Amino acid sequence: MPEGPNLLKVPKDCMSKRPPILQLKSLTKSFGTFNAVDGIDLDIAEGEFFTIVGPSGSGKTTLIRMLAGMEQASSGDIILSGTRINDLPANKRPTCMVFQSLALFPHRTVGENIEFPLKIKGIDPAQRKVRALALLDQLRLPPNYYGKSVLRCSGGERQRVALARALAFDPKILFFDEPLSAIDYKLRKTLEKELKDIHRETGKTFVYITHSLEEAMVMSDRIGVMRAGNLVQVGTPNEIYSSPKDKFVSEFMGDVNVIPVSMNGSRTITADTFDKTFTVATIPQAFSKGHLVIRPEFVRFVTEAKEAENVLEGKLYNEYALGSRIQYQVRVGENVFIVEKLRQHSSTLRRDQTVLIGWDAKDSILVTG
Amino acid sequence: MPEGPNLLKVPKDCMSKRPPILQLKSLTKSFGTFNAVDGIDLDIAEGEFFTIVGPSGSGKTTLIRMLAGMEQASSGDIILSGTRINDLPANKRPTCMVFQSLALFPHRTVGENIEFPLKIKGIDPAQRKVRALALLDQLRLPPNYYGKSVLRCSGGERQRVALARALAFDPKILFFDEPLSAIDYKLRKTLEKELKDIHRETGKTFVYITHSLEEAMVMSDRIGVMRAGNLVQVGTPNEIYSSPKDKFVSEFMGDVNVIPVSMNGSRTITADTFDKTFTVATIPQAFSKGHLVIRPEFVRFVTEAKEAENVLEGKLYNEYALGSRIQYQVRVGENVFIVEKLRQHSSTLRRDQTVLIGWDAKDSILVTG
Amino acid sequence: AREKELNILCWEGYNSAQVLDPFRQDKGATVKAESLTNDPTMVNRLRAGETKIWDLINVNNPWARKIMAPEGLIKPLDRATFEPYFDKMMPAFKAPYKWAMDEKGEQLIGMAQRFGPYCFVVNTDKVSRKTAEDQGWNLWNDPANDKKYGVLESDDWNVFNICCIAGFDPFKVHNDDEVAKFTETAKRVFKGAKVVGDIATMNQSLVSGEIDFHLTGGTYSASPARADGAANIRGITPNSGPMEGGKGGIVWIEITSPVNNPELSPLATEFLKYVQDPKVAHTVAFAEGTFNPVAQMGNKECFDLFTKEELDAIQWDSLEEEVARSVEYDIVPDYDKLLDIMTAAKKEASAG
Amino acid sequence: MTDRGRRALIWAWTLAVLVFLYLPALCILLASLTASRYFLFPIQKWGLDWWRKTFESLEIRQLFANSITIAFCVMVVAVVIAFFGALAFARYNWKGRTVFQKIVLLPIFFPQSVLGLALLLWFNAIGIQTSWMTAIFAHLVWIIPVVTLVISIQVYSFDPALEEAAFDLGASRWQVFREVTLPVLLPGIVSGAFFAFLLSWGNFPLSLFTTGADATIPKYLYAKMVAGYTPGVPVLGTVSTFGAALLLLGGYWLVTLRRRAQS
Amino acid sequence: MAAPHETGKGLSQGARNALPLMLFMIIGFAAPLLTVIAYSFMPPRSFGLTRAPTLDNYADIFASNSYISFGWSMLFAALTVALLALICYPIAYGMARLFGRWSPILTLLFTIPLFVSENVRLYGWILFLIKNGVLLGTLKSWFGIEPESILFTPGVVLLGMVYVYLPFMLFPMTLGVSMVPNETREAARDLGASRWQVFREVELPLSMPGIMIGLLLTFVLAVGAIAEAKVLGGQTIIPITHDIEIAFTYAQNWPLGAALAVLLMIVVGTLVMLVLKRFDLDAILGKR
Ligand SMILES: Nc1ncnc2c1ncn2[C@@H]1O[C@H](COP(=O)(O)OP(=O)(O)OP(=O)(O)O)[C@@H](O)[C@H]1O
Ligand SMILES: Nc1ncnc2c1ncn2[C@@H]1O[C@H](COP(=O)(O)OP(=O)(O)OP(=O)(O)O)[C@@H](O)[C@H]1O
Ligand SMILES: [Mg+2]
Ligand SMILES: [Mg+2]
Repeated sequence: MPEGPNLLKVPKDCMSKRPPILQLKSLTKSFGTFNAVDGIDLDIAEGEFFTIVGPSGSGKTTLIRMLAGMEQASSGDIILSGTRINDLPANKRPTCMVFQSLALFPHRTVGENIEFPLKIKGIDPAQRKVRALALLDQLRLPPNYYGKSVLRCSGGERQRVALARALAFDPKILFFDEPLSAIDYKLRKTLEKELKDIHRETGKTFVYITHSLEEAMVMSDRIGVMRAGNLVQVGTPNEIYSSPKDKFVSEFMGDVNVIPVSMNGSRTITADTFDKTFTVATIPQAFSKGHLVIRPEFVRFVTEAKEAENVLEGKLYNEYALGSRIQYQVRVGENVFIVEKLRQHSSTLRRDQTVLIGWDAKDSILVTG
Repeated sequence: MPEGPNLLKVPKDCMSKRPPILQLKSLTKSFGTFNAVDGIDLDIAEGEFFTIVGPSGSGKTTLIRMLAGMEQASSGDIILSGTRINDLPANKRPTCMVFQSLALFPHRTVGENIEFPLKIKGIDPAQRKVRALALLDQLRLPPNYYGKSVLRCSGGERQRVALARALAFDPKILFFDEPLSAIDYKLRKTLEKELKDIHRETGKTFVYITHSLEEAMVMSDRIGVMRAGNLVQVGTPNEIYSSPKDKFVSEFMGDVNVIPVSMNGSRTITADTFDKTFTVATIPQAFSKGHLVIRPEFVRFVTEAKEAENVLEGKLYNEYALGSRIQYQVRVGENVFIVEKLRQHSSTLRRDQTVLIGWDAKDSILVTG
Repeated sequence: AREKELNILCWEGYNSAQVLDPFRQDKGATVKAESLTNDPTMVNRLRAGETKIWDLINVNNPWARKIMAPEGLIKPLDRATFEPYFDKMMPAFKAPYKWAMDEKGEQLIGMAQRFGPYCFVVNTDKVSRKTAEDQGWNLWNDPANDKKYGVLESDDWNVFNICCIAGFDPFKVHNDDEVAKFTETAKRVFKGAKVVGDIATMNQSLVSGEIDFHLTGGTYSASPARADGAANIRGITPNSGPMEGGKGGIVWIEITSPVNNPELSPLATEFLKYVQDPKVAHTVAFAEGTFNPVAQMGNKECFDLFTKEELDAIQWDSLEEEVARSVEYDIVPDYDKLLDIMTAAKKEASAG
Repeated sequence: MTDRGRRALIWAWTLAVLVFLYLPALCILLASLTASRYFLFPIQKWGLDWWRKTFESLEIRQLFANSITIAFCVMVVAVVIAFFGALAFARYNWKGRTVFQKIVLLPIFFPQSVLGLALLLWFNAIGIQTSWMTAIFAHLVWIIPVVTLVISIQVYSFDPALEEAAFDLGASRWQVFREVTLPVLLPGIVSGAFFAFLLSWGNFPLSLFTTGADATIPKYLYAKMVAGYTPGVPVLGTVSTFGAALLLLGGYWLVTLRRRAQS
Repeated sequence: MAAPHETGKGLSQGARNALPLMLFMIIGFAAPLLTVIAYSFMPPRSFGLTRAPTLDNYADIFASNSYISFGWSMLFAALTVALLALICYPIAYGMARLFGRWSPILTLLFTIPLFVSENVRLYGWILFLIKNGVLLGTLKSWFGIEPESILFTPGVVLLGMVYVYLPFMLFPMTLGVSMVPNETREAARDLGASRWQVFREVELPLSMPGIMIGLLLTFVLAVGAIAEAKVLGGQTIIPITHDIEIAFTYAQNWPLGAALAVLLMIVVGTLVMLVLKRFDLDAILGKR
């Protein structure tokens, strides 16, 4: 198992000690005979930043729509602070959702948008304005935006208005459905950080859907990976990255080297497509067939076979500079392996040169899926 | 100057030896009094993969629309293989553009789309079909897609159909206006590689616009950075990354540490916002004020001041795992520095711990802009 | 150029398939007929320049003689060719027939065919024929009848009838008192009306019992209902009234004239001859929409074509006496003024 | 109220309104099937006599011919003018566009009977005789704007890059138009044509004043209704209801079939 | 068409495409209206435009009781619009949001009656409502009761107008309602709004452009209505268009009719201009 860095997040035990604010018990949503969400069990702790990732159509949106009360669960329970809320309509739940489209009210000003939940609660205009201005301030929007039409705000500003509106509602849980995916790269980076800061400042529970691995990694306390209506794996970003439960999860989390392998009679792991035996740190119980997963940053160029526990010989095929790091593609027979290095490592490699690549047993993962 | 890795691309000299296929001479496009493209000079070599990057509104689209003949140049020359083509309409130019929307003809099948330019040329149906099937094959689309409606193709498939259609036209130069920006991350990665392969196979000249730094880095022979209608810098990805001409270019190419600095009377470089003097490898001629740029992968944690040529003391503020690498944010006074490491480096750092970060003179760049 | 086309502007009947189709087939011609339901509009169309379109115009008796001929909107017919037809008509139409001649009595300006008394119609189940004939126009002076009657939307006739109800002769110049009486009567009549509408509406309303009787109507309007078996629907000519000689009814005679069209179709005269044929005359009388007596019934050959039911539908039994109790349709000299008053009255009634 | 209940209520209301909409057509159908001239319900004597008479009549055939000729010409001219109008309406950004859009809408927002009268006076003033040709013109005044709107809706979703792409791939202006613009906008053009034809077919207020001696079916029906009513009127009414329904539902069915065939 | 060389000279692409339509509108719409206006200044009962202009017709109108007809027309148009708004909203909502694949077919069903001449359809109502008609005849023969018919009353005129103009309200309204992004509804609900609050605060204001177009269209058409009052109302009320018709027919007074038409045009035109000015047609029609 690769030795992950000691991340600076709130310690895990601290998180799990908190009472769960939201509990899902075999939660299911069927459309006709098709289960978009298929019996999910999950506890989300108070104050947690929980991110859901998964391929398109895996049921992420359907899941949080059920949680927010916009979709009726087909079976199972949604328990909020100990009370079953399945039958509570969206407007009665102390939760709030930020949509990908943001769903700002285009016919209203920034101020009116933010004040909307307060107006609904029947708070008087003067107080509403005070609160709205405070929120503008909290979200680093100038106070003169109060009277501005939301249609005249830029993408990032709108994002903040949507967040301010949700915060004005003062929900216990905030849901986000890919709120940043339509925004361009640079702004997205900024907003990711801001969102994280808001999470910290408010201490509210965030449940967040994203397509972007990086977003999930940067922001979350825990990540849940969905596939076909199920939560395949739940864990801290580090756990998900370093100990993926199966090939699907591992591949989902960025470029990865995957070798289909089988267990031989002699309790060794051999590649299915080429003739090679691998050493691994641990072999799961009753393992017979599966994949060996090695992250590209754990693969290195070696000069002699003994420099690493597993070594393959290949031809250097391609080299890509991806900003701060460089990826090398090495062709080993029919397979292409990826080796990743930080840019500062200078190299004297040439295309089509024969190279040896290697990794240590502890840096590879054996998965059944 | 940081010592870049020796990249496996076609050697630069080889590229410049080829005759330029496209030459732009003070090419300008004005809309009213506003110059969207403002006197650009550029040579593009035959067979080159040239990428244009730049912020929104910098004139990228306007530039290639002029090159493709969809927009009339206001002044300057466009010279294709030695002939001035300013006044040639788009349908007479041996160039072809792939639009962001792809602009596939929705009322036609995949085959009909690909055959369109052949039909226009008056090639007979049987031959057209042969060519279309060959292109389908080249772009790894199954032959039975020939009769499929383009509306029923997935994003990636459509992409390929658009490319096949452009290739069927057999242009000398292919223009691409952010062809992948609407496609999701995983598919984009695959298509980037395919596009690169096609470029290699066909040997055609590609001129490519993208917003994505990574895309530009992975695919291009050269990158041109645009800003406000001008080409700020042109060079190989490596040059642009390692020797940005100014702060704008450096920041455009990913996360970066930038310190505003000035030249002191004593020919030392000192920070403007805090009290610190830096050693740099080279100081540009007549430098007086500017920025010191250090890429995060060149910054490292040190235990003693003497371990690096430039050292700062700060507090560890945050740590993000971005897939294969980890970014640390270190607060030095009011500034936040980013340190990037590959994931395999394990660390024992704790939040708010005091740390020393350092880098070497050769790894920093001094820019005037 | 217009050998094979013919355009007729007419009252309902001449535009029906039964009348036109044989003619079309016979002549291989394109015949277009437009039917409008009032004389002024038709005459107006010619005035507005449509003389270039139409070949024949079919309106009530005074218009040809008193208006269209003097204004040059119609052309004379060849007397030698057409006068013999009058000889086969009923005795009253003996040539030279007044309404078919110009004012000077020199030129033949049209042919007569359909005619009929036109006063009002009652459902005899509700108001007996005797009561109706006796009471006459005073039916509308009885407040008890409010909302029991309808008014046919035939405003020129309504002007006549309201004059009759008010108790004076419509076909003369009226003094201020009469105008005042007219105004008052018009308001009252329209206020008391349950419905104002077209013939179909009147008949449907009579048949289904919505109304008991309606103003303006006679054989022309009631005959379709009678032919349909509703013998209780009957056109009434009052026994007496304010017209010349104490007459109580008004009778119309249609005159069909060739339009003063610079390119008059030769088929125009052909058609006029065609409808004189006994068989065709019978068809005209019993065209699909409204049924009417025709002058050609004076010819036995023609009369014999009428069945008992048909004669009953056109109230043949009392036709002679009804015509005898009636004056002939004429121009109202101050029609414009009275019409404006009536229109205003109608609006006022609608304001509640 | 629950979602389900609300849903059911809205469905029920919609269906009720539809029944309301088709009730008169049903009564007309009944009236066409009686043997007697005036309608009494329950019907005493049923009969198809009036249907026979209607179909045998040369008069009616002539009317059909008139109506179809007019509607067809209106359709062709309206689609051509409206097609370009729609491009100006929705495709190009040009200086006069917003004004143009409003001008196009004006005739739609105008009482048709007044428009018909105005046209009659206008023809009269410039000495043009009314006939089926003037009727075509009159119909166009009202129908072109409608068709422009219908086609515009399609044009709005048209990606101009398609034309540029075709042009870029070597097509001439005309080829771009024929190979790309026209076929891509075809659905809009077809629905525009449907609208043009049917609106002209059913139009009464404009025809009333502008057809001259060439009556159309609605005008004839009106004339027959006010005087000379026979159950031929309901027969024709029923025929035109069924005709419109057949045309529209048939067209829709064909479209869905084609769509299905494509998948 | 691809516009690579959009040069300054001549007309722009858009103007060129607009040209045929604009020309047509000038001779087919503007000119006739001008003719009407010109006629309205001719002496009463003249048949041509050659006489000296006069204001007599307008004087006559203001002296007469034409305001009654105007009043009826406005009142009934307003009532029709109000009723239609109430009737159509739930349907428009259903079409835009609930009916899914049924909504195209329902749209067609609502469209079909548009293509059948109005007179005939109104006649159908007579057959339904008249004594011994479909409704009362059925009541009589099945239940033996004989209520008075409601035919030829103002109420039936209203029914007729609602009936005839229903699609003209429904379609723009459906367009309007479908312009409301579903997510704004959900967002409002999620932020605590009750159904009614969602409707009032979000749904209604956002579908307003379509609704306003529907209101305007039906109002204008209803002001120009004539057949309903004539056929169903038995002329118990006389709308302005009927006045105009009388002037052109029985009264043989074209100039008077023209003057009435001009007044009607002014009312309608002002209203249309006022409302259209407020809306961005591109947003209403183009947003898909
Ligand atoms: N109202 C619905 N009726 C029928 N099927 C639905 C409905 N809503 C969602 N689905 C189906 O449920 C599945 C899950 O959809 P969902 O939108 O939750 O996916 P997702 O994970 O959010 O995908 P994406 O990443 O594309 O947003 C999909 O297959 C979708 O087609
Ligand atoms: N037809 C036009 N009329 C007026 N200004 C225009 C026109 N086309 C482009 N511009 C302006 O020219 C500038 C450059 O536009 P261009 O589309 O080339 O930018 P870009 O670099 O492609 O931006 P993006 O990354 O957003 O696509 C912008 O400020 C734009 O507003
Ligand atoms: Mg989703
Ligand atoms: Mg661009």
